[in-house]
Amino acid sequence: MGATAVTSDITADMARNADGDDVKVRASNVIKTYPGKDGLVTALKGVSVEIPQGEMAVLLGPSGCGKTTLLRSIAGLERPEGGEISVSGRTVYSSDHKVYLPPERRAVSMVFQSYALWPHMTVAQNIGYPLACRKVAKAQIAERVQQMMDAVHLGKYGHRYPNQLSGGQQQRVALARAIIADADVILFDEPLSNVDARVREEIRKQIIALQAEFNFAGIYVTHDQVEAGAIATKLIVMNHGEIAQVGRPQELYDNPVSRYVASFMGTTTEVSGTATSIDGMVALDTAVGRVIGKPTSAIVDGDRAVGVFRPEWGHVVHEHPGADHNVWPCVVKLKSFMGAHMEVVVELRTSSGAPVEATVAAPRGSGLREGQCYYLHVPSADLCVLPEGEQ
Amino acid sequence: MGATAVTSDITADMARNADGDDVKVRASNVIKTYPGKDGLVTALKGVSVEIPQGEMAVLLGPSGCGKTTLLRSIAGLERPEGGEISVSGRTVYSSDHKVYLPPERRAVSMVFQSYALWPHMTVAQNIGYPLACRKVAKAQIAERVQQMMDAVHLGKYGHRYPNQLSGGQQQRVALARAIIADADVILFDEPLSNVDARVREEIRKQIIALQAEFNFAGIYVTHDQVEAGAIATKLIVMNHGEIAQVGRPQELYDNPVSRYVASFMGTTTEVSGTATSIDGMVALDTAVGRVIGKPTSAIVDGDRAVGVFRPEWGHVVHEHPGADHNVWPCVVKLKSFMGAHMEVVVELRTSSGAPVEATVAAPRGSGLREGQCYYLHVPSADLCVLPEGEQ
Amino acid sequence: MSSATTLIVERLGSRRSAHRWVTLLLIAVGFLVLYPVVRMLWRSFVVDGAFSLSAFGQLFEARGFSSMLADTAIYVIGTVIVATLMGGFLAWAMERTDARINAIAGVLPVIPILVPAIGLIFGYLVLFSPESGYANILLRWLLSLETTSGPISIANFPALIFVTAVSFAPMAYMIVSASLRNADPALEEASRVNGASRWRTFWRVTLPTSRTAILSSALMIAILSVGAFTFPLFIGTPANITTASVFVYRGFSSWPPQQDVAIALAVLLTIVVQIAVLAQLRAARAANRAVIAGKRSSASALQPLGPWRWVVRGFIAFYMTAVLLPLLALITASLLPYRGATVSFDNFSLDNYRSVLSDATSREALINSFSFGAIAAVLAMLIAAVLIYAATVRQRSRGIDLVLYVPAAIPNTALAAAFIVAFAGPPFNLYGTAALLILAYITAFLPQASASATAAVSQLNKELVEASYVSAASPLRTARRIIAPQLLPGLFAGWVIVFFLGVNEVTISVLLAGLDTPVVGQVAVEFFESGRVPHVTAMAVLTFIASLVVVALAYKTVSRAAATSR
Amino acid sequence: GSNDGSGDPSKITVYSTMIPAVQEKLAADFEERTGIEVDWTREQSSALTRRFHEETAAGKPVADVLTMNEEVYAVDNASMFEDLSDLEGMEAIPEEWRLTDQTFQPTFAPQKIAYSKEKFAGREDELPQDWSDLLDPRFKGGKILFADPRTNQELSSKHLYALAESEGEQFLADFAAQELTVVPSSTPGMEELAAGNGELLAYSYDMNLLAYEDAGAPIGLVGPFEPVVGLSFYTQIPKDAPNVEGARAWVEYLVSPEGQQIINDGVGVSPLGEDIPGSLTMPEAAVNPDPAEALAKLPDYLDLLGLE
Ligand SMILES: Nc1ncnc2c1ncn2[C@@H]1O[C@H](COP(=O)(O)OP(=O)(O)OP(=O)(O)O)[C@@H](O)[C@H]1O
Ligand SMILES: Nc1ncnc2c1ncn2[C@@H]1O[C@H](COP(=O)(O)OP(=O)(O)OP(=O)(O)O)[C@@H](O)[C@H]1O
Ligand SMILES: [Mg+2]
Ligand SMILES: [Mg+2]
Repeated sequence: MGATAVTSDITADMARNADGDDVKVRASNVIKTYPGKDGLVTALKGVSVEIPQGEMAVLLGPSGCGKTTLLRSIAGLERPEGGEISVSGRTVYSSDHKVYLPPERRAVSMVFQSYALWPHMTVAQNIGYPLACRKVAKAQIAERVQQMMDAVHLGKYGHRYPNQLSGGQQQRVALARAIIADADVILFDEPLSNVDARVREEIRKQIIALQAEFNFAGIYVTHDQVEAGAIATKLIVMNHGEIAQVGRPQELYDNPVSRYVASFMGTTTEVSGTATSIDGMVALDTAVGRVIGKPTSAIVDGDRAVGVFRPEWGHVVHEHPGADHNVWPCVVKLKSFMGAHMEVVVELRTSSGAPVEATVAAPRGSGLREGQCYYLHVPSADLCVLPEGEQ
Repeated sequence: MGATAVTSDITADMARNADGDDVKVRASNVIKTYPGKDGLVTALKGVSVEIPQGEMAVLLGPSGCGKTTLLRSIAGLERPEGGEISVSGRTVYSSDHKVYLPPERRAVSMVFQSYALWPHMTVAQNIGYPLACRKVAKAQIAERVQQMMDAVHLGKYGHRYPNQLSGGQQQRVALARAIIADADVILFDEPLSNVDARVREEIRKQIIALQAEFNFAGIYVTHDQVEAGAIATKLIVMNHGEIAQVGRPQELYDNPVSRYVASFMGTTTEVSGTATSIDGMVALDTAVGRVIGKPTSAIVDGDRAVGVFRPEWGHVVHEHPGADHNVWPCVVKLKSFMGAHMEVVVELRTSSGAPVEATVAAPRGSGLREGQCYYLHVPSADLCVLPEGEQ
Repeated sequence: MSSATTLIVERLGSRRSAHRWVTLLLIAVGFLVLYPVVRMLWRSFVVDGAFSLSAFGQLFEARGFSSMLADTAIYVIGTVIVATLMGGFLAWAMERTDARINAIAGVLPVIPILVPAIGLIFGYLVLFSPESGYANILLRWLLSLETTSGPISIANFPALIFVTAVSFAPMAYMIVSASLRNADPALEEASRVNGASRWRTFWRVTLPTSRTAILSSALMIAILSVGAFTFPLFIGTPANITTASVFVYRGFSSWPPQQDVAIALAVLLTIVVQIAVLAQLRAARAANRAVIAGKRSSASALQPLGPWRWVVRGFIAFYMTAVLLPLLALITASLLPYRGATVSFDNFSLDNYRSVLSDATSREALINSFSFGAIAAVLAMLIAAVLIYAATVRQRSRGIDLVLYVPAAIPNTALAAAFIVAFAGPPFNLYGTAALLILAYITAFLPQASASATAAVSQLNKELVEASYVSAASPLRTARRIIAPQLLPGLFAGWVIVFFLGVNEVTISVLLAGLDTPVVGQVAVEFFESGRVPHVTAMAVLTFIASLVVVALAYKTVSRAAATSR
Repeated sequence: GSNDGSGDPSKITVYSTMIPAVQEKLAADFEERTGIEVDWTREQSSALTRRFHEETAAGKPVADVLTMNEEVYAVDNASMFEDLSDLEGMEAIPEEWRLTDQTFQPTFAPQKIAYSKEKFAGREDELPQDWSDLLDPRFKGGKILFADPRTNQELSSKHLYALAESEGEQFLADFAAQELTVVPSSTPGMEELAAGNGELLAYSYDMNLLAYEDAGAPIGLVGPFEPVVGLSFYTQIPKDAPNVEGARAWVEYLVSPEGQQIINDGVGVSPLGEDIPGSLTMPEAAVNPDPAEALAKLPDYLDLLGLE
């Protein structure tokens, strides 16, 4: 039987994908500096992003790259030095026009990394606060709060204080509080870094479900690439106050434009060498011989370049696979159990003598044993060739 | 070419596997209570573990199940109320014989979740402290510290203070400090919960390498099942102060004895129904029809039981796979990008009307679209049938 | 090390003996604090071997008892409100808003502590005496007033409360700013992004979350103002204000003495203050529901205040003026032959300093006060640190808290009298010795030392200590190498406070200082009573400057030792 | 002496309320004559008495000689002190200067009223001539500084008693109606006066003036007015004094003409009268009310004065 299209198809897609005309957050060329120990630290070096309604943009990057600063600038908690920010079409900050709206006058909510639940208020009071600030009638607040608590499965916890809740429950209160006021834009600053892996998965799904229901534009900060991939409709990888690459998670995973983005999207193995173009592919002369892969950004012949592949793009096999390139004899150094698969670290012999290590995913039950010899094969269509440069 | 055995094989295996006769930590029937708000909280309800030299036992369990308490009881930082603990064959605690050795007199080291580096000492002083406490000569300390710093790739950081290091570097200092004194037993309390995903992987590998080199017995606490699986030679799942299951990670992943262990080892989908045995397998009558699977613990005919499978045990296919059981038509609700694969949430139609959701891993590029209909197949050899009861 | 010494060190360092030492210390401190009090109570309430409460009857019937109660209530409540508001507001402005002035953030709370109470009071008297006060003369000129006195008088309740509050505000500042620093600024930011204005956020979030800190600083100030003596004596007397501490002082120091009445009042105060302390501990425990779930944002977000910024800065400047201007006036006065002398270069001279420094007794007094103050501060901090650390480790703090905070409720006059009763004669025979003064200082300032030590100990990370044990370090080594360096900066702050309190102490010194052990407070009073007021001002300035030097030197040493404990 | 280390025969300790300038001179002269070193301490009378009393009660006596102004204490505790009758020169001291066998007064300082020379410049005739002048409306409104009677209760009550006897109790109420500025005691009062606050200080003594005259502060004294009371300096030797012999030598020196001259020169009245150069003359109307009676009345006087 073939796949059957159902009617809900289009609606569901609408909800989670970008509607190009309805941009909810637009930041152009935002610059923000902080006074540091020795002179100024530029946290944002002219960052531009656009997030349409219903989209979830994820900011991914290492500690200190400026993720939080961008979020806080959009929320109005920091005042940038340059650029322009608009929320729902209204300019909330502009360095040229000297506009700066304080946070309470922007239609933006935020979930803080530390939850920032008010310890002196009950769960219901915490969640109802944004409505109270907007002068909603008491009875209506009570009703909306109850709905919201039900939506995050906290229906019976209204009278508890935050310190009487588990981490995951606190997290959900913070979510409910951010969502209840029906802001056009909700910002999430590493909301899941404090909760159990188990709870994390559950809340992550809940955020996706809530977005489908309330249709806000979201910006989500994390430095966990798995979480980023799972939640993003648009992934923004940042590096030192600049945007390194923007796109769908799959694009960035499969076709990173730099070693930096590649390594940030998951485990990689790298071999470096000198590049030569052949038919839209690139050949690298490396310590493990000739490596052939696809270029994902401009590579100049004769330059140093790096071949990059992910664990599951490589295959460790008992017999020589017969391909005429990207096949290396290897020894299994270490096998770790990773649940669905095994992660295998293999050592490739090199011409120079210093061995190269590669990390490869192997299916369970493939019978690999530590210390034994196999072949590693990486199809050239999978292997990316990237310019050398910062990792 | 076939796989070639190399000589290092046996040695490597020796190092990482248990040597049954040389038990380094033995805890029997350890009981520990804390005064709580309303009466006593029993953090450990009679826990027994044995960890031989060279093994890495991982304690896995949700927050509050008693992992830290067990570790601290072994280290001597807590004094249990009952049971017996011996380290390297020497009784360090015994309720019957009124023995209690303080931490400094047990041959145990510990890595703390917060690193617990002393901010007023340099990296070298931090690492050298355990030797200084053991009255090792100054010159020898300097030498050993340098070796150790080299081993954790911090060779040039000896004169820095902890606050001048990144999280990952701090973590490695903590590791070096725990290992330098050559303690027989090293305890790790969630050592990686504060570092970036990227760094975490690197340090995890380093811990494995250090264990191979120094051959200590390790106990490692975590609540991340991926980390647990990757590092454990023996996995101990705890539940409310008791041990739920012990074994190799693969065993617990494939053949959990309870729903609790199953769900703790990774994402699961569950269908519950009434059990009937057939030829060593169990058939369940559920809302989605008859489900056949293997029992991993005793199941009584006619009792309620639960069929459990992991995402990668299920297959979402376009055409009916032809099997005569465990095949269900389904609709794809949500697709998330998880790096190497896609995670797909599908909805199964049920006789009762309330839909059942299942989470399945699908290979990248399998062409599944949200909202469309497919078939879900779970081979009965993979599906586990477990008693109902606490999740 | 020889094997014998090794053995001894090991013995000392073992857990059991560490335990024993702490118990011993607690007993010693308990004895030091409670024995004199019990001896004194015995003397007052046991008449001819029979217990009698007649002293209370006498107290309630004493002249002016009810108006004294009223004055005390007004004084304490007024001071608590004004000082807490002042200190709390300064703390909020400096910790949470862009009105913060980085340059003075560190010294703001310390300066008023450096200025001795007696110096501050003289400064204010010099500024605001009705006819010759510099400030009054200036104001009359500025406002072209025709009168020869006024316009500002400080012989009234508002002025008394204000001057006391200026001096006590740092207590509130330190407690509240510490709590603000520990509180997550995201709590306030969350309120802003959820649509609350700056002021709504202040009222609905900042205030309630700092409630515990505000309450405990209010209590601290209440205790201090119940015991405050110098302010009500000098400023309150002309305004016919008698607070409990002055009442007790009169009871003790006037002749014929009304000791029993004074002691009865001291007992009453002790009971009230202890109840307040217990209530506060309770409240602090109940309200201890801070949620610090996860990683704090690194940003130390300072709220922009817009134009209000300058209003708030104006207040900070006003406060600084309220502290520094009297100091300037004091210095000016110390250069003049007598207080009414015209301010002109002809009249300025260092004669007052010369006579103070050429006088052997006052020289000796300066040296004594500094050494006694330093020693008492070291010992008090040591005792407080050890006991409070032990209390946190054993999680059984009530007894220790009580012992350490009892002296807060005993007026210094009563405490000094109790010390004479208990320790002057056999078997101790400490009368007139430096030891007696130092012991009395330690006892009197234990509460302040404990408050600082508690703050320091609460910063100490338990895991850092445990990490030392699992590294095979003995408790002694752990105390020396890990705990002490961690505590040092916090304990130093406490040392500075106790040191100043000791150097500037008057009430106890007057009763306990022996002929061979003169101290600044006692000599100053002697000067004052022999009409040598200019010498008192010179002495106050000298003390202030010398204290600054001592603290700066000590700070250098400590910061070198603690340079790395960031 | 009964105490270890305090029986040094070459040294005595004098507790005294006499002003430091006089003390210093006395000590130096005495030392020169006898070779006995003098340690002296000066405090306000009630504080000094209190200190002495505490030390004695604690069995740790320090003072060899006590000179203070508390009549009641001296009388009530006469048994604590040595009999002074047999001392050389004591027979020359008139009976009325000898409170008991154990206590005598080497000097008497009549109470006067201090005034600011600046404030009265050019109108010296407006200075008060007797107590009733203080009720003049021109001194209304904080111009009179008044030493708090609660500080030195015995002396104050004697003074108030005498005033009430001679002027009538209403005088005190009228006096209070002048809106007095209360100062803790007479010495800080002098300070206020020197600082230009107020015009008159009730009351002060000749000896208080010394420090201000040296500094050039414009303060003068008027009086004494009838009924005259003043500071009596009661002197005695404690029975358990560490160095009774030295103390006896000191007292003999105090009653000697040389001692008397130093004590009284310009500041006090000598019991030996006009013979002593520089001694003030004893006012005719000097009264000495019974201290116990006066103290008993003190609460009433405080009420009249509007003090708590
Ligand atoms: N209030 C501040 N004062 C000074 N420097 C700051 C401040 N806030 C941030 N910075 C600096 O700006 C840079 C960007 O910081 P930011 O907090 O945005 O990083 P981040 O990407 O959110 O990191 P993390 O993952 O650790 O949260 C860093 O170098 C940081 O040190
Ligand atoms: N000092 C203590 N006082 C009272 N109860 C305690 C104390 N320490 C632990 N407990 C309680 O004992 C139980 C076990 O705690 P433990 O810290 O061992 O859990 P854990 O498994 O390490 O959890 P986590 O993953 O959150 O670290 C919990 O219920 C906890 O609340
Ligand atoms: Mg951040
Ligand atoms: Mg734990």
